[in-house]
Parts: sequence; structure tokens; C-alpha cells
Amino acid sequence: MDFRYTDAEEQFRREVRDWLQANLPPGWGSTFQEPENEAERFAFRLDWERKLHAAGWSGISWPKAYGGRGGTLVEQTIFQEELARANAPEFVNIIGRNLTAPTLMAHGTEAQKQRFLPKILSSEEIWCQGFSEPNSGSDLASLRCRLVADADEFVLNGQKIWTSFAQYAQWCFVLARTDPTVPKHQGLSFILLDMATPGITIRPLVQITGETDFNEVFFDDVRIPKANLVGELNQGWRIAMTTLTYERGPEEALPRLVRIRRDLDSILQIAAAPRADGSRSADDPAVRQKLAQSYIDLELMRLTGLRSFSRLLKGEAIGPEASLNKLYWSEMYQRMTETAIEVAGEAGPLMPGDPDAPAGGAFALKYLQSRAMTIYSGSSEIQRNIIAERVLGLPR
Amino acid sequence: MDFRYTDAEEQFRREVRDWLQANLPPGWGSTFQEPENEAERFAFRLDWERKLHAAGWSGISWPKAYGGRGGTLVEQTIFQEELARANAPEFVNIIGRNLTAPTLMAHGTEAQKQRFLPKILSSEEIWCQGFSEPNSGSDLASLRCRLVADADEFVLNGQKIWTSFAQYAQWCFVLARTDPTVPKHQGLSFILLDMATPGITIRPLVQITGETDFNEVFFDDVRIPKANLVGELNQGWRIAMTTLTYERGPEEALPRLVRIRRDLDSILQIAAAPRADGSRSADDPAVRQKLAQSYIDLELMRLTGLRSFSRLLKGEAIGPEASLNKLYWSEMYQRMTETAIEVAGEAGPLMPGDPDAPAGGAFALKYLQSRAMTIYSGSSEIQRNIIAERVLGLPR
Amino acid sequence: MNFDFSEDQYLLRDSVRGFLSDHWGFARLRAAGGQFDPKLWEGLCGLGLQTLLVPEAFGGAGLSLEDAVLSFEEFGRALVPGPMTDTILVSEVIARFGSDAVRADLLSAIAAGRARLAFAHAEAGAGRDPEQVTVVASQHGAGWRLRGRKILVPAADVATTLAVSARMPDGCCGLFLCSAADARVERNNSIDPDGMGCRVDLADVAAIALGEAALARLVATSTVAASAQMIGIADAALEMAVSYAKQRTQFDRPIGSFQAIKHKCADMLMATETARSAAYYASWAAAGDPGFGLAVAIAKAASGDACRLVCNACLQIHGGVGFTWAFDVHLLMKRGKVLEYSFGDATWHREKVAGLILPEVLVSC
Amino acid sequence: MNFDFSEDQYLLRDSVRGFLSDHWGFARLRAAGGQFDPKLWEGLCGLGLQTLLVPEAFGGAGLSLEDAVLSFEEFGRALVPGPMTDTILVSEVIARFGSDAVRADLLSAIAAGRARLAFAHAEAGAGRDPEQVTVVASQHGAGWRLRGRKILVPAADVATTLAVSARMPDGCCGLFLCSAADARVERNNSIDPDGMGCRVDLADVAAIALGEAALARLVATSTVAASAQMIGIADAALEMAVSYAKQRTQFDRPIGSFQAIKHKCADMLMATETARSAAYYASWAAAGDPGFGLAVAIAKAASGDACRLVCNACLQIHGGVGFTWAFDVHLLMKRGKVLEYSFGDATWHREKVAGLILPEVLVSC
Repeated sequence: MDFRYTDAEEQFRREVRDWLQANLPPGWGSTFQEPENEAERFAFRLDWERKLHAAGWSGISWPKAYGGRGGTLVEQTIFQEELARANAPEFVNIIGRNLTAPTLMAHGTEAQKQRFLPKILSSEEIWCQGFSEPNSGSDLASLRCRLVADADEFVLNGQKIWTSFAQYAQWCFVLARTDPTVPKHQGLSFILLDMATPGITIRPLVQITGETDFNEVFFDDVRIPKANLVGELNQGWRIAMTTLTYERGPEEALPRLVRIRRDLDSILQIAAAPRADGSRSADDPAVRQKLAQSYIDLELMRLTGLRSFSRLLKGEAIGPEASLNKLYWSEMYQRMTETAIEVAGEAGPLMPGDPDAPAGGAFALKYLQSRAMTIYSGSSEIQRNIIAERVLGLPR
Repeated sequence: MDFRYTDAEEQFRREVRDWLQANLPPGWGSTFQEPENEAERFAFRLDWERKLHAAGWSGISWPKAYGGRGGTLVEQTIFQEELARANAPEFVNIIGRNLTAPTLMAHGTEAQKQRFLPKILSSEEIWCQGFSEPNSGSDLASLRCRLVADADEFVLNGQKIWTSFAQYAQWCFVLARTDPTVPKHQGLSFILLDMATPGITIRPLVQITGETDFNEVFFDDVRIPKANLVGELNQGWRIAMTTLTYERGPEEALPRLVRIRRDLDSILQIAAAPRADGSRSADDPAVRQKLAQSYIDLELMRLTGLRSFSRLLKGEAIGPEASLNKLYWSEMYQRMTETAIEVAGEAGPLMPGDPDAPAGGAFALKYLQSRAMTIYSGSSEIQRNIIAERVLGLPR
Repeated sequence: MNFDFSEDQYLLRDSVRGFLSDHWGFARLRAAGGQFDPKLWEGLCGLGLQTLLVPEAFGGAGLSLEDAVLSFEEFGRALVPGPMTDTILVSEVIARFGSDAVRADLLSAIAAGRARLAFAHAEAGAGRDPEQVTVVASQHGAGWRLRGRKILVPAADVATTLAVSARMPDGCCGLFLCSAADARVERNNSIDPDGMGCRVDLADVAAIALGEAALARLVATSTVAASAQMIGIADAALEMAVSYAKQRTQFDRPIGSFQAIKHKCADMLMATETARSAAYYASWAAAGDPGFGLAVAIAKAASGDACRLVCNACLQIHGGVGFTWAFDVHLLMKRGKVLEYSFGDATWHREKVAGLILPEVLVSC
Repeated sequence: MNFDFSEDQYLLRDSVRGFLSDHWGFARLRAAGGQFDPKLWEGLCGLGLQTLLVPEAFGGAGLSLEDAVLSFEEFGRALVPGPMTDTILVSEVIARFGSDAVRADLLSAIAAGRARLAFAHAEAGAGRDPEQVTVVASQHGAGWRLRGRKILVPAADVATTLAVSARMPDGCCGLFLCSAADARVERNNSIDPDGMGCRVDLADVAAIALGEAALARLVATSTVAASAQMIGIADAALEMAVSYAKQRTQFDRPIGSFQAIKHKCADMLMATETARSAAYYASWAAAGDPGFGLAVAIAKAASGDACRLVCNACLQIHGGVGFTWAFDVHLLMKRGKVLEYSFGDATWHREKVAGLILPEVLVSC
């Protein structure tokens, strides 16, 4: 075991940190705020993302052949940790980087890799994910979007839902039914869809936070070249499982952790704020138990993520046990946002914009946002099924 | 709403209390201890039970026709509360009183009632319960004990398990299969078995506490008169459900509550014991949270039991919602015994007989005993199924 | 021994429920957009709710908190916003602790449906200890002046009179009445905009003192009313979850046939029913039982925990659609969240319980 | 960056596991009836375990807690009773803090398998605060005398030397070594008789001081070892539960196909794996990382919670048979219960964590 970084890795970390300090907008983290308007915020983040790419900070661990930096997985993690530590703007091409790219690296043709990977890195092409449907949530494999071959094209009909970034995306990877006559897992295919194709309608969905991060997407005779198929026809389920493993695994969890740690620091500061009589929530041992448990939760997430990550570093693959990471962080984060409101007390339910809201109302908002975390990327119920059946081998 | 008792009820309570004080063994609750040997303890408790009966304190709310006192349900509850408050010896004919009797009152013939009820009250006949089998626990209806008609008798073969009091009992009520050709719930019958009948073998089971409260019981061509059948042939499941409702309902829970309250008082006293530096567990707010939660749990159990009980007093029947009572007390009591050990700290795992054991090791023992509570009378999983399906109407 | 409501009490509940189901509901709530709905107010006044606790001598029904508790539960279930709850509860302390002049003035205005009251208690700087009151009451001739800020005062912007908790020169806190028109009132940006919570700034506002006991009583009855509302919310969320679980199919089965959902629903029912017992009992104990303080703390702790568990589980059972504005789950969850942290959360009340149960033992050992 | 053990470390684990699976097990444990099993002791000594942390200069392997932690996990999994754990851990503080004479004397005896050590720390009157040490150390010429009582000292009745925590005249606590023969040792009646916990009465027993730092170190390493043992226990209980759930059928299906059981098992795995990470990390941090104290508290809190959850769930999944002496579930649960409350329980360690994380923030705000 060795939790230290090499001198070269430490040097890399300093470079990243210095670059971020020099290149983030002046006043970032104090006087500078991201735009409140969603579209403007998207544009701001996209600019930032392209700036990172221009400076050579995109795809740290990707092969140079696909536009990456050819670095190590450790460097990739250091880079993401530093982004999170600086509270840098979030990426907008998350789905392209984290899901499309590893899926294509594992299952795409060389032509597909050459065509798509560099433009993912440069954020020239933003991606969205076409998996869930209104009647196929937990039971993803029951999806009904139909993909039918017609000459040298496919024709797509149906509906997807919960499609984040659909309104901004140039591309979408779609899981659709190509053979309705076989058992449901065996008739699915994985295809790449140009969002500029005629026949696509996007309708935003309003969330309980009032935000509109995700959409319904309707397909009406949408024509897709056959070359856009990833893997073999009717082999889509296996490919989608690769995608989901990356969505749930340690590479997703470790950078997320740094942001959660920032949130916890902020909660500890609320807890330490003196009240009228000079006492503080942080002096109350019942509250201290919950704050300590959040700290412990986070440390367990970090260490368990590092154990998985060490296996990746050794070249081992992460399989269904990725569900442990996803289940853990989603549930611990929900507990943490509740602790945050508890610490803030009666003012806890105040939202951003209220002058009296503790931490600017961040936690009332995050409490609401966190409710989705145990649903998306496979609900907690589905993750527990996967762990029980595919990790522990319990019968279906 | 009215949580007060009438003057007559208060008068009744005083009579019970005075009688108990005058008739419990001298030094009871302080210098006098029950025998440690299980068989001697049984004999001691049986004596006490018969003494209560002789003094007219048996079957408070039962009809006088069956040897009861003809009192009210409220008096019955007051009586049991006072027994619990005095920490009086436990009953040994619990199964006869609490399960056989209400089942016979609901489903027995007049002859069966006349034959069995008075001797249950007088503890002349002790009862045990023949429901569970090794392969039929949660899935009780799958039981395999066979009951076959032969002339004017039935012949019983098979095995029962977890049979408390089998070693002392004169009678056993048995649920057995009389028709293996129909769906499992429709081929069961409920019959009364004289434990002196040839062909019965009893083998004690050692529990994790080292105690031997329950047994395996084997039946080898045991002959039972047809007159001992309760209800119709193959109608046993419905009758067994009556029995289980009494095992789970408020009449069981309310007296139990008084004993749990005594336990909680004892835990509060351990928590309040000063340590070397004069501090006490009871001063630690994290511990106070758990102690308070146990108190709240107990109060919720009491009040929810009283709401059910009020419905009984109005003549309404308790159905599957009895499972709420059973599920709640079994789980709250388990939490409470863990809190007790936590309060006692490193000495918490010391058992009765150790000179340093807090509260004489009662809670290490009760922690172990409590583990069975979420299993017997239907496991917590089964109770939740019942609540979901039969109270909330969720599909099977 | 009877832990059940009377026929009259159920009749009142049924009339409130009937009115709300006919003339209110989540669609109307959404349409109101957090604004005061005069028809709702008038309709509830038409049922006589505002006079429930007003003594008969002042034109009221002269009933008790036990009579009102089922109405509060209905208010929770239907997410009734606005000043009715506080009007009912403040009227009781005016009747008990007000001078003859105050009673004559306010109680008849309440009975006539002209006065709307709001209880201003929460403060932003209190952290999780609702007893950290910093609004200052200073004596000014024969009367008092109030200075400071309150938050999340329900419907203060349509109230006529505010009941304000404030710290007196002796360091104790008491209850004061002032005209809402004298305060600066703006809407809070609350997680529950429909709850109409307001920020109230008091800059030397003239006030009448009702005293310490009045504040203690009003805090206790408000805590019981918040508990009852949370029970109503939990009950509605449970019903919504069960109904969705019966109808939504995945894996070719209703999701309610999966044990994970079933057992979650069973736990939701358990939490709701046990907390309900505590809230009902506290409403009975409010009539003078010596165990009232303990009953209040138990009710708030139990109903806060239950409401949190049930609302969270309800959203989880709905899956993605539960996270959308279009479904009603979040309306229940958001109101529940404000109530959960009002008047002290479950942890705070558990410590109250510990304080009340532990000394008894110490004496006896 | 590498959070994995080396090949050598896994080889040691495999040899311990192999030996225990061939020569130990629940049947042998039951047969031993809580009595010292010389063959087990000799076998473990044959693997060189007693010298793991003894410096090479004294004939030991000179390894670290990180090297030993997997062995402790195996001790937990196989419920190894007796003095080996304490012998390993006390040898380290003797090497670090002992005088030349003590080291020469004891370390070579340990390496030769002649000395067996036990750490006497717990006290009956401590309540839930393991820092409430009342055994008194008083100076007596050049040496010390110990007076007082310890409980649940593992295998003190077969130990040759006791390491005792005691309060010194300056009010601080330090670690002392005394001859086991000088103490009155009797078995406790523990929930886990197989753990060989003993009551140790010290009546002015002559002792050698190792100091405050030695006690702090031994408490910390013992806490890590207890955490690792609980992980082993949890892992064994999970395996037992999963295996039973696959084989036991009810309703014509393996009970492991019911979601209630599946999800319980998933939670058991989650608790075990996350706590395991914390225990492993603490063993690494023991080599001098400044975060060792925090890592220890996190490991004990997480493994205590995990072990409780997993053992309780294991018994519940077994149903009635899990409550019988004949099945092995209770053996795991009982050892786990003693370890859970040794060296402070999860609640106590969470407060330690709070104390360590909160000051940092206070400085920065």
C-alpha cells in the first residue's frame, strides 16, 4: 500500500493547480458568479471546457491518437481532483467524456473512434444519452424505441426520457429495439445519432428544483446511417452494460468525492457559526454524531473508491461491483444534505436568493437535487439487485 | 378521547395491587429470586399461576360460564399491567390462555369450550402450539404434517419445531395437512392433541442463550379422536389466522409493554450511574438521543396499542393490522437492548452470574433473547408482507 | 379508556375534508401560485374553523385542541396554505391570556372572519435551537416595542395581526401582539413557496404583551398542529405511493408486487400510524394533562421522522417522475420539510424527551 | 497510489487462512469449550505470527501493522481465541518503548513462543467511556505497583505477562507490564465464552512502566486489530447468510430470491466492504501517518456498525435455526458483540471524529 503520489505526480498536480489559478475567471470562488440563466451558464461552461482543451488539459489519460494527453489514470484523477478543489465550472460534455468515449474505446470500430473521440475531447460535439423511456426505467431492457433497417440506413421511432443535455447536444447514443421477437435483452442495439437529423423533437422537463436539466426526446422516422451502429446488431445490451459500469464506477466517484468534501466543509462551517447566545450547532453532540458520520461516510467512499481504482490501475476490469460505489455515494449524499438542513435549523428550508438562507440556500437546493441521485443511473433498488445477484450470486 | 380509568376500574386496580403485594413471595423483587433451574422455575411459576386462579384472578374478562371472572377487557388489561408492574412470575400457560382459548371461543364447539377452557384457566392443562415445521417457517401453509382419517380417529405423522412448553404441556393444538391434493392453504385442519397420546417424541433445542425454551416434536402414528377437530375439515388455515391475530395483536402487546417499560427504567438507571470521574452515560447527548428514542418507541407502542385496543372495546375485530403491533414491538425492543449494552459500555457483554455485569447481565441476555422476536410469530419480513398486501392492498 | 374521537369530532373532520376535496386540491394550490386564496379562506371560515378555539362568550365554538387536531391533519393532507392554522391557535392564547380589551377586540374580529393571525417565531440566526430568540421587546410607556427579524411566518403578508415571540429585558421570552401593517413583510424564498412563509422586519413596532405563559402555550399548540399537519402529509404521500405502486408496471409486474417496494410501504404505514397516535395523544393532553410537555416533544419527534421517511420514500417509489414538477410528490415533500424543522426538529425534541425522563430516574436511584 | 496489499502480504494471509481452515474451525472452537488450545497456539507460532512486529534484531520478522492486519481479519473470520492478537500488539510497544532489559527479556521470549501477552484495559465501571481508567499505578522505589480490577482481558489466564493501563499519580494513564502470575485471574461470564475474557484483580502487583505513549500506541493498534477482526467476522457472517439464502427454500423458491433478503445481503456487503477499506487504511496509517488517530476512529466506528448490522442480519436471514446453539451464527455474533464495545463503540468513536474534524474548520472560518 502506498497512498503517496510520486514526485512526478506531485509536480503534475502543481502544474494543474497553477494553471487553474491563472486561468479561472478573476474573482472565481468569491466575487465571480456563474450566470444564473441556464442557457448562458451552459455557454459559459462550454467556453471553459474548450479553453481547457486548447491548453492541453483534455483527456489526460486518453491515447494521444484520439486527441488525449497520453497520461496515466492517476494523473487523470489528480486533474479532476484539482478541478473539483478549485470548484471549477462543471463540464457540459460529461456524457461524451465519461460514457460515450469509454464505450467506444471498448466496443467501437477504429473509424468510429477516430471520428468521434477527438471531437468529444474538444467539446466540439456535445453528447446526450438515450437509454430510459417512460415505461422502461428500472426495467431498461423492456424499452420500446424501434430501430428498423431500411436499405443502408436504420429508421428510429419512439421516445426517450430524462435526457440531460439533449437541448445542447450534437450527438446522442441510443439503445433501441432491433428485434422484438427474441427475449428482451437479446433484441437491442446501440447506435449513434446525429441530433441534427430530421424527426427529433425535444421537450424540456421541469424538475422539483425548478431547473430543467433533462428532457423528453421524441423520434419520428429518424434515419441513421448503418455505420453508426456500435458493435453487432442485437448486441446492444452488453454494450450498454459497459456504459453503465463507467457511469457507476470509481472514475466517476472519485472526482465527485472532492465536490462532496467541499459541501461537507461548508456544512461544518454552518455548524460552527455562533448563535445569539454564543453557542454553536457544532457544540451539540447529537449534531456532532451526524457531522462525524457524514465525514466517515465520505472517507469510506474515498477509500473504497481508491480500492477499486487500484484494481483499475493494475489493469483489472470493474464489473457489477461498480454498483457499490454508486449506491454508496448517492445514499450518503442524501443523508448529508439532510444533516445540512438540520444544522441550519429553521432557516434550513430557505432557498438560494433568500437573504437569510444559510450558505446561500445551497443545501435546501442540494437536498432537492439529491433526491434524483438514488433514481438515475439505476435506482438504489436496481443497484441492490445487481449487487445481490451479480456480485453475491443470489438467485434471480 | 379519555385516557382516565373509571372509579370502579381504579378500585379494581387497587384490589389487584393489594392482593399481589400480600401474595407474592416475601422479598419478591429484592431478596427473593426465582429458581435458576428451568424445570424448577416452571414448577414455581405453575404454582403461582394456580394460586392466582384459586384467588379468582384468572380469566378476568372471560365469561363466567367457562370459569372466568366475567369482567371487562379494561379490567383484564389493568390486571396484566399490575402483574407486569409487580414483575410477577410469568405465566406458563400463555399459549393456552392467549392462543388456544380465543381460538376455541371463536371456532370451537360448545362441548370443546366446556371441556378445555376451564382447565386452561386453572392451569390444570398446559398448552403448546404445533404450527411451524423445519421446512415450513415463513411459508407456514406449506407444512407437511399429515393428518389422515382412520375410522373415528385421525392419525398424525410428521414433525413440528419451535414448540415452547412442549415438555410441560398436556395439550397441543396442531395445524396439519388433511388434503394434499388441493392448493396448500385449502388442505389444512386444526386439531387438539393430548400430549399423553402414544407416538409423541419431544427433543429440546438449545438456544443461543443456552436456554431450552423450545423443542422439536415428532409424531409417529399418533391417534386423535375426531371430536378434537376444531371447525370444519380443511378449514384450518382460517382458524390458524385467528390464532395468529391474537398472537400479534394489542391484547398481547399492552401487557408486554409494561415489562418493556421496566427494562427501560433499568437502562436509564445504568445510564445514570456515576463513573470514576463522576460523569454519567446519561450526560452524553448522543446516548440521550438513543435513550429518548427508546422512550418514544415505547410510548408509540403504547399509544398505538391503545388505539387498537379502543377498537376492540367498541366490538370491532382486529385483522391483519395486528401485524403492526407485533412488528413494532419486536424491532423497538431489539434496538433497546442494543442501547442498553451501549450504555453499559465495555461491561455490556457480561452475562448473568458475572459480578461486574451491569444490571446483573440482564441486557446481554435480553439482547440475545430479543433476536428471536423478529422471527417468531411470523418474521418481520412476513409481517411487512402482510401489512403491504392485506392492509395496504399491494399486489402479491 | 377510549383512544378514539367522538362522532362529532369525526363529523367536523369529514366536513373539512369534504370542503377541501370539493374546493381545494393540488390543482388549485398550483393555480394559486403561493398567493392568498380568498375563497379558500372564506370557505374555511364558512365551516367556522377560525372560531374553533374561541370561547362561546366571544362567539366561538369553545372547543379544544383535541377537536381541532383532525382539521390540522386535513390541512396537511390537502396542503392548505395561509393563515388559518395560526388564526385558530393564536385565538386560544388571546382568550386565555389576553386582557378584556384585547379579547373583546380581537376575538370578535376573528369570529367574524375579519382578523387573520400569524405566529412569528422562527429566526434565521437560531440555528437548530428554536429557543434562540433575538427579537427584542422593550417597554415603552405602558406598552412595548418590538425590534428584530422573523422568518418563515406563514402568510404574514395577508395577516392583520402578528403574534411575535420576543426577548424581554429580564432575558425571558414572551408573546406579543402587533399590527401586521406596522411590520415590513416580504416573502421568503422558501423550499415551499406555497406555504407563504414571510420574512418580517420589526423596527420598533408597538405591541401588546401576552406574557411568557402565552408564548409557551402557543409554541406547544403550534408544535402539535405542525405534527398533525405532517401526519396528514405523510398519509397523503403514503396513499400516493401505494396508488402509484399498484399502477406502475416494470418487469411485467406492478412495482408494488416487489418486496422492496412492499416493505418500504409497510414501513411508511408503520411510521405514519405510530406518529399519528402520538399527535392525537398530544392534542388530548393539551387540555391540562401534566404530561403535555412530554407528549408534545414525542409527537414532534415522531411525526418529523415519519414525514421525512414517508416523503422521501414516496419520491423514491415514483422514480424519475417523482422528481418532476408535474407530479405532486414534491408539493408534499416541501411542505413537510418546512414543518419538520419548525419549532425544533426530531433531534432537538428527543433531547427534550431525555431531559424530561432522565431526572425522574435520578431521583429514584 | 496503491490501495492494495503486496503479494507477500497476501501470501501471509493465505498461509494463516490455510492453517486455520485445516486445523481450526467452528467445530474445534466448540470442542475447545473456551479453554486454551495449545495446538492452535503452537500452530500459529509455527507460522511465526507472534514475531510479526518484533524487530529483526530480536529474532522477529520486523513487519508492520499493515502486514498484520490481514491476519487479524482471519482471526476474526475463524474466531481465533486466545492470546495471539495481544501478543503481537504488545510486542510492538515493548520494542518501541521498553528499556533494553525489558526488550532483551520479553522479545526473545515472545519470539521463542514462550511468552504470551494480554492487554488488560477494559474496566467494569467505565460505562461507555473506555478512558475512565481507575486501576492505580503508584511508585514503589524504582518500580511501580498496580491496584485495581480489569475485565474481559483476553486469555489472561494463560498469559505470562500482562500489559495493564493504569492511572498514574499525575492523573495521566500509562502502560505497565506485570507478571500474570502476580494477578488474580478468573474467567468473566461473557456473552462470548470462547473469547476467553478474564477478570484480573491486581492487589499491589509489581510492574514496569512503559509510559503514556506506549499506552496510546497500544490502544490505537488494538483498536485497529479489533476493527479488522470485526471485518473478518462480518465477512464470515455475510458468507454464511448468502450461502443459507441460496439453499433454504420457502414458498417453493430459495429465500435468497426474495428482494427483502437480497437487499439485506447487498447492504451487508456494502457495510462490510466500506468498513474494510477503513480498517485497511488505518493499518497503513499506523506506520506514522499524521492522520492515524482519525483513521483509527473511523475504522472502529465503521467496522463496529458493520459488524452489528451484518451479524444481526445473518441471524435474521437464518430464521429460527439461527437462534439455535447448533448453528454457528451466534458464535460470530457474540465475538462481534464483545469487539464492538471494546476500546469504545461506534458512537464514542464518532465523537472522536467530530473532535478531530471540527477544530480545523473553526480555525478557517
